[in-house]
Amino acid sequence: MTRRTALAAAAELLAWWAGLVLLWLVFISTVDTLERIVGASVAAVGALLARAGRRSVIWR
Amino acid sequence: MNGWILAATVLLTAGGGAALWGVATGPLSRRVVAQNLSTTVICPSLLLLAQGYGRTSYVDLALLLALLGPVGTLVFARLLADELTGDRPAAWGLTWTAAGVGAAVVLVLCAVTGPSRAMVKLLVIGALLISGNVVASRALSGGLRGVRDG
Amino acid sequence: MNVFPYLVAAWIFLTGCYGLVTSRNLIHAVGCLAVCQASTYVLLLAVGYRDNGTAPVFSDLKPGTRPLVDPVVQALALTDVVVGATVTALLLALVLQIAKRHGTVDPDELTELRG
Amino acid sequence: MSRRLRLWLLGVGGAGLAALLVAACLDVPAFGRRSHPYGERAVRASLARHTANVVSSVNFDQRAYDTLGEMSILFAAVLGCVVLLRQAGDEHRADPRPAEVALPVRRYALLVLPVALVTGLYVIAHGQLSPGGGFQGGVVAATALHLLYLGADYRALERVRPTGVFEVTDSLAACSYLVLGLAGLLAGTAFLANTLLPYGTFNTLSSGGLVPLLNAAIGMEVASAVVVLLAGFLDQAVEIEREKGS
Amino acid sequence: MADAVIVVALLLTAASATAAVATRDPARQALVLAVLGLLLGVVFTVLQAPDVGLSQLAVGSALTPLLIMLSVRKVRRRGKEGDK
Repeated sequence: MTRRTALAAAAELLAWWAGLVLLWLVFISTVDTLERIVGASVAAVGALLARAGRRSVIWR
Repeated sequence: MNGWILAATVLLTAGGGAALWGVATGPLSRRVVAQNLSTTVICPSLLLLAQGYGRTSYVDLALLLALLGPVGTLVFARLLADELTGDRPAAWGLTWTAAGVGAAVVLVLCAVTGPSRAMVKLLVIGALLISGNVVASRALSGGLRGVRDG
Repeated sequence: MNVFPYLVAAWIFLTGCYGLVTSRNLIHAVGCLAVCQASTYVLLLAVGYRDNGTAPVFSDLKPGTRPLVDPVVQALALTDVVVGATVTALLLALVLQIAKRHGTVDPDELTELRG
Repeated sequence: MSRRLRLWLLGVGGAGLAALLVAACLDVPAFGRRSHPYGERAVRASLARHTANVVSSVNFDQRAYDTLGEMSILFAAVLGCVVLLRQAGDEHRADPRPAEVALPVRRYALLVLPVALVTGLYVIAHGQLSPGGGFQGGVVAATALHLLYLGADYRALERVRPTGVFEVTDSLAACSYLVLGLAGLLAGTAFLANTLLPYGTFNTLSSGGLVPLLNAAIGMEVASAVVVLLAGFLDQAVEIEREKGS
Repeated sequence: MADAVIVVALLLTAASATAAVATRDPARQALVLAVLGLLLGVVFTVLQAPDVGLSQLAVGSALTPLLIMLSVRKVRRRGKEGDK
């Protein structure tokens, strides 16, 4: 993996993560620290799956 | 009984009845379109019911349906692709009408809710519902042409 | 209105039974069994309903402000919906196994095969 | 038994059952009645333990033992499916053919996949607050994964779904439910008693003591169970074929 | 009058259950069962059981149809192989 692809991967993951954290904040009703922690970790799982899904479709 | 529940009842009677009639009779191509329509009708009525009962937590039901309803239609589009090759079920007029009803319901509810996170949630549900509905229609009308056994 | 939901549950159960007995395809029979299952959920929730009640979920409701429906029957129905789906899957797996062994999914042909 | 005789039996039995059911319906407490003694007690118990969603409290606290039974049925059903749907000796695996899916459908699948996963996890995590819980959220999260099959093809799904891992997760989640129950026993109270953890602040993520943990265990269990189940069916429907000439 | 929505939802559910039984082809029955699942979700909502409604929508909209359709496909493929 070259530097550029690593950078692209990180950017993709970060974009998904940010989007999914925002989605989580929209879903919940009251915001507190634990909610933020759980939301961030759930969004991380979602971002990983989003990237894995995209790659699995494009690799043929 | 308030106006919201009355609206939901009317929507459910008309749309649900039509979807049920379409899915239980006629050729296969009409049935899959009716199945797709049922999601688009029931999701807005769930939103109206949530508003009518004054419970924001009921909105989660509509959220789930907006996500999974189109997935269900994709299942049929995928696994009935062979049988649907003969006559393409293309009911774009119906699809856009149903999408319009969904959009109208979501926008009215947004106006009532006022700017808040709950409003953004409603907008997310509306976007998921309409895009899912349109994509499912696209899949039914030949979007999965080359699918045989994969 | 006092008994209407119970009668609907009874109707759904009886139609499901009719479908089960007259079915000519085991996959269709499993679908009819799913219909029978649905009747039990309708019955349970109808028993727990209360006029003008609302769900006993307090994330957006102050406790004690509105009459509440019965949560116990809801808990019973809720777990069974998901567990029922996996049991449906188990039955479908059995049907696939029968299709493999006997080459048919028509219950009438199966009885003839055994004889 | 002839078809005619069977229909006759069904007619007689059905009529009798219908009569009994209607008679029973007329005697059941009326629909929409005011008194629900069990419900009122369940609500009181749930509020005493700071669980906002009373249904979750009934499932994972007041009747947690019952849920253990439901979970074992689920586990056994999945086990049965795995055994019934395994590859037999006279079968082989054909490579699934790649599918041509229209671009909008594929894009939709790839976009909705993470959104549906996050929604499923949200439903699990907020089971003790708003409607939802492990059973519902687990199904949503597992269904999300199969968008890859619907929007692309089976090979894409297989790349992100190691079935073995999900089988292990399924068993681990079932065990963790038991271990959480046994923890109560070790602490000197009863099996699955919700007395171990502080009840927390009402209507926050950490409220309800043991309820969120049991909820999460069930969520994991259901999600991986559904994935394993669908893996068996997808293998059978898409990949596994009978050997030619057997 | 206040119960109109409950009556409508129950009637639709009963009708779709009848249709599901009367539809003899499994693939077409799966379509009716999918609609039945959604209508049951509505019944549970109007009976104030959102938890059960969520459960039913999650299972009924995508999981049950997928299971039935995969079984149908397997049985049909099996039939085709047998003809060869």
